[in-house]
Amino acid sequence: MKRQVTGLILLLVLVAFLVWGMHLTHPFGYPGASDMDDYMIENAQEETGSNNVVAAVLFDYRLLDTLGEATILFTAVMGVLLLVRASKRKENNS
Amino acid sequence: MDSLITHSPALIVALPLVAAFAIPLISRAGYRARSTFSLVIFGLVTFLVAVLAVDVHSVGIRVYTFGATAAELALPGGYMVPVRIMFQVDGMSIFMGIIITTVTLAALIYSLHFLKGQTGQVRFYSLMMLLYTGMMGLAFTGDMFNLFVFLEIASIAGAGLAAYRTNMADALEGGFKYIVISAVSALMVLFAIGILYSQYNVLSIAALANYMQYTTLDMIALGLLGGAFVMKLAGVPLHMWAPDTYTVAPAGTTPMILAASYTSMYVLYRITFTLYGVHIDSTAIGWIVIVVGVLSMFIGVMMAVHQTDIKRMMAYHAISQGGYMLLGVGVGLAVLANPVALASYGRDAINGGVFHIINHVFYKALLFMTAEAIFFRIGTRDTNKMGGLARNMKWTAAFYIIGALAISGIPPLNGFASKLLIYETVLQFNPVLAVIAMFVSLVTLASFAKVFYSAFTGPEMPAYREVREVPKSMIIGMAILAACVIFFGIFPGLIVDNIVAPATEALINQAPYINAVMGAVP
Amino acid sequence: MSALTYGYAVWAPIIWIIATVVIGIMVLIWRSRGQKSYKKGTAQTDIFLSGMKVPPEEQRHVKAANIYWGFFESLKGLYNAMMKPHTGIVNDYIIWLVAVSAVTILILVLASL
Amino acid sequence: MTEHIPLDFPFLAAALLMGISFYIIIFKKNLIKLIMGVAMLAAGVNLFLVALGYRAGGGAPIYTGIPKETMVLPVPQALTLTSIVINVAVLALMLTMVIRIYRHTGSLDSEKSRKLKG
Amino acid sequence: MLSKIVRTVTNGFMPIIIIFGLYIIAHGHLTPGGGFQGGAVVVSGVVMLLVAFNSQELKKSLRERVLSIMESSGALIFIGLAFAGIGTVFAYNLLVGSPIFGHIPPTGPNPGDIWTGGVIPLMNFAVGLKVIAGLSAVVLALALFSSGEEVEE
Repeated sequence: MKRQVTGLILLLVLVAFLVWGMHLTHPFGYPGASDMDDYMIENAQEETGSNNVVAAVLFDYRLLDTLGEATILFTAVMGVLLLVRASKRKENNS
Repeated sequence: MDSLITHSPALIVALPLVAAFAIPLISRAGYRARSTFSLVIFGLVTFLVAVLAVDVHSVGIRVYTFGATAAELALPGGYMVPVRIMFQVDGMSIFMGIIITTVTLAALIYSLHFLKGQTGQVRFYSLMMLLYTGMMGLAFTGDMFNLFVFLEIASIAGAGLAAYRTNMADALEGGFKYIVISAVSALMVLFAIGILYSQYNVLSIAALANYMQYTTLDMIALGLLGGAFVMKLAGVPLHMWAPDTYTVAPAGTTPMILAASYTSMYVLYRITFTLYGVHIDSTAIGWIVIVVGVLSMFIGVMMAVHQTDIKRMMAYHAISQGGYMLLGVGVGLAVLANPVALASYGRDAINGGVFHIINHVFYKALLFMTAEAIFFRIGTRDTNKMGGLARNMKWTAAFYIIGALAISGIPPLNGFASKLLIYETVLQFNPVLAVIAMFVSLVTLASFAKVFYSAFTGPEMPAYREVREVPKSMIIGMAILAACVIFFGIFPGLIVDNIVAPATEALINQAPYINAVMGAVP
Repeated sequence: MSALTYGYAVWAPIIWIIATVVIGIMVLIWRSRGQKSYKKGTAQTDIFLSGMKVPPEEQRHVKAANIYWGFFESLKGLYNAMMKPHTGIVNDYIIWLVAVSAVTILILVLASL
Repeated sequence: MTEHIPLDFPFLAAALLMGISFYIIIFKKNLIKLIMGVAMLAAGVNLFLVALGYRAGGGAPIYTGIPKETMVLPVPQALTLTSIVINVAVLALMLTMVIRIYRHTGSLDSEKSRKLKG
Repeated sequence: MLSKIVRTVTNGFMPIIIIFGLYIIAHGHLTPGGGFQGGAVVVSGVVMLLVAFNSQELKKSLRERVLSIMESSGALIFIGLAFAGIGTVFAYNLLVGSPIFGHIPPTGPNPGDIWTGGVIPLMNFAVGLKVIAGLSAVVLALALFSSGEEVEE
């Protein structure tokens, strides 16, 4: 019980820091620097020929992230099918 | 050949991915086809890693920009910030790459036979390849969000593998604990990445390090990242998932999950040294790392002596040995701002901490494999039920002795070389820490002697009269690691000068990592 | 080549191995010059358990739980204190994660002031 | 600055959502509720990410329709899309494990269904 | 197995859902959406079938092997398209300006042309195939598993 009270106090400390940090971020709706995104908005049509800038980001500028995303989906499917399988050889539950 | 080297960072990550996607199709041709395919692909990847290592050690850091018109073109056409995902391979990255590749090769060979007569082999092999991909991506990537993606790949694959023995309740519990802590820490990492992005609007590590100002938001992000990655590398007091997960993971995958936690340790070093670098108050951070390391050493080893489950004991020893690495690097970090101390012992301390990673992964993987060999034959991990196994499992006993002597720091095996570096340097920094380190090493030897006596020696148990030696592939997998352990012990200078020193240099000096990307800024 | 030089000292495994082998050979020679006073197969080599019946071989093996019994007995207080946090409940792991993150942020912010 | 304070509401909501979900993960012993807490944590992080890229009065960054002056930042949307799919995968695996654990131990309580400790 | 009305309505709606999902996949580079979203739409239709009929009924039409092959081939097409650019750099969008999906749209706002985007539409299709197969396999496997029977290899 004592451990959980301590945990609650430290959780409140963490949340306080998070809220303070959220207050320190740039005001909502007015991002500060936006060089990378401006480059993408400017050149997405010429470089990738796609009207949808988000699709250009997903499948051209940051394709490796999307590949990893698809890989994670594949991994999860593999894991689920591995976990629901029928196990033939029974081992004693040590 | 030249273009092969140029593209090798991408191929090292992409080829196992192709293998993982193709294995469910290949497996319809049978067991032999799948094994051959996996081994062929992995041999190719090993060759590429060797080629890339030679190139990085001779030429220097190598940048690979995905989807650009040229691989080295980090900044698009003279623009001021990088917009594409980059791999940046420097000495530390390739050092982790060598570790991960060796361990995975041994684990792959080791796993060939133990799966006989078990279901789910297809997904097992696919998940092993995916875990390797995740770890190599973590080691090579130079982009924060991409790091998060590869972290999730490694976590999910590791959890799925840890819960492989679905007919045992504790296996599922270990896998579930692993995925819960991985998911929560990965989300904290993602939140920190969002904080960094909101300030600097870039995601490349080099660009972030270039623009870093160490505001309060950066401190919050550093705290979240530090907590998440200390959790992933199982440092006390965030170590409690490690015994549960390492214990239940099936043969061959426990070393890979171990390597995954040390890849997280690499990411922690990368964030501390390269991303924040000169801005942080290195003394405070260094002492935090030292305290975590000493706690891990002491509590890990004291818990380990108490265990009766052989793999659980080894898992607690993994935590305790992780403390040595944190101690060495923490000492180096604490004196990073002080050039005199850094030159006299700080660099050697980081050398010892980094050198201990490769040593520890090799002998601890060897020990886990011997434990799995015992479990494979007698079906229990409880040392109270064992006895006299050395009569029938001579190879396993020999490999166990090698690993136990190495982890206890007995010369001339590799554990001694790195522990010597850590002792000598920590002695100059703070003698008390060195005394604690030596005491921990002593208790380590005691606990391994206990398990050796109770499991391998003694009279022949009537239940285990028909126990046979494990199949050949498992012996080969263990022999590879044992050979590495002995070789690293006899030629430590060779390894430290050629593999470890570039990694230490890459950690201490963040300028090349940044200039490789931001050097061409107009 | 194989020697590991750090700061101000050197660790040369090859020399160490040669020295160990030489010393071992010397010890063996010295040992061979001792005299064997006991005879195999006689009552000298039997186990004497203060007159009690000697149990069969399988029960003579010391189980792992019995080794270092005194060590754990003397450190009982430490072990009770150390076992208490190791509850094995997944929620507590996250408590520790939150606690460590909060304390780290606190230290960093205070150190920067 | 002061006139922006009410506009910061999405960020504060994200932080509070994370706090609530941390509370759930820590204090709810039921494994299903724990998974719900993880999902809520992911929702909070995604809200923070997608709120980062908003420009006042902006629209979706798609040239089929609007000019580029009124576009919000595209990268946070891509990151949010990726992390949503990742969390879907994680939740699927977690739920499967919980079903298996329930099959074995007949309990969803993280304290009762525990076998490994110490 | 719900009542006949529900099953009939489900059967009627299923093609519409599939067509809508395919539309979202196909226009991923012009309108909001893409492979993941369209795939999720189609899988929602599969879940509707799962609710209307029970899992054993659905198992007859949706086979584990077929789904696994579909998913692997989708993933392989995706990474193969990324590999195709390795002549320049891995993941290079080499179809821009080529006869396949190669039109360059006019700069600035435009009604949109389906024949643009280079590899992006093809990758959308690959991801869509993969997501449909993968999520359907997960949903079906979990349904079968929670209904008592363990899924065979």
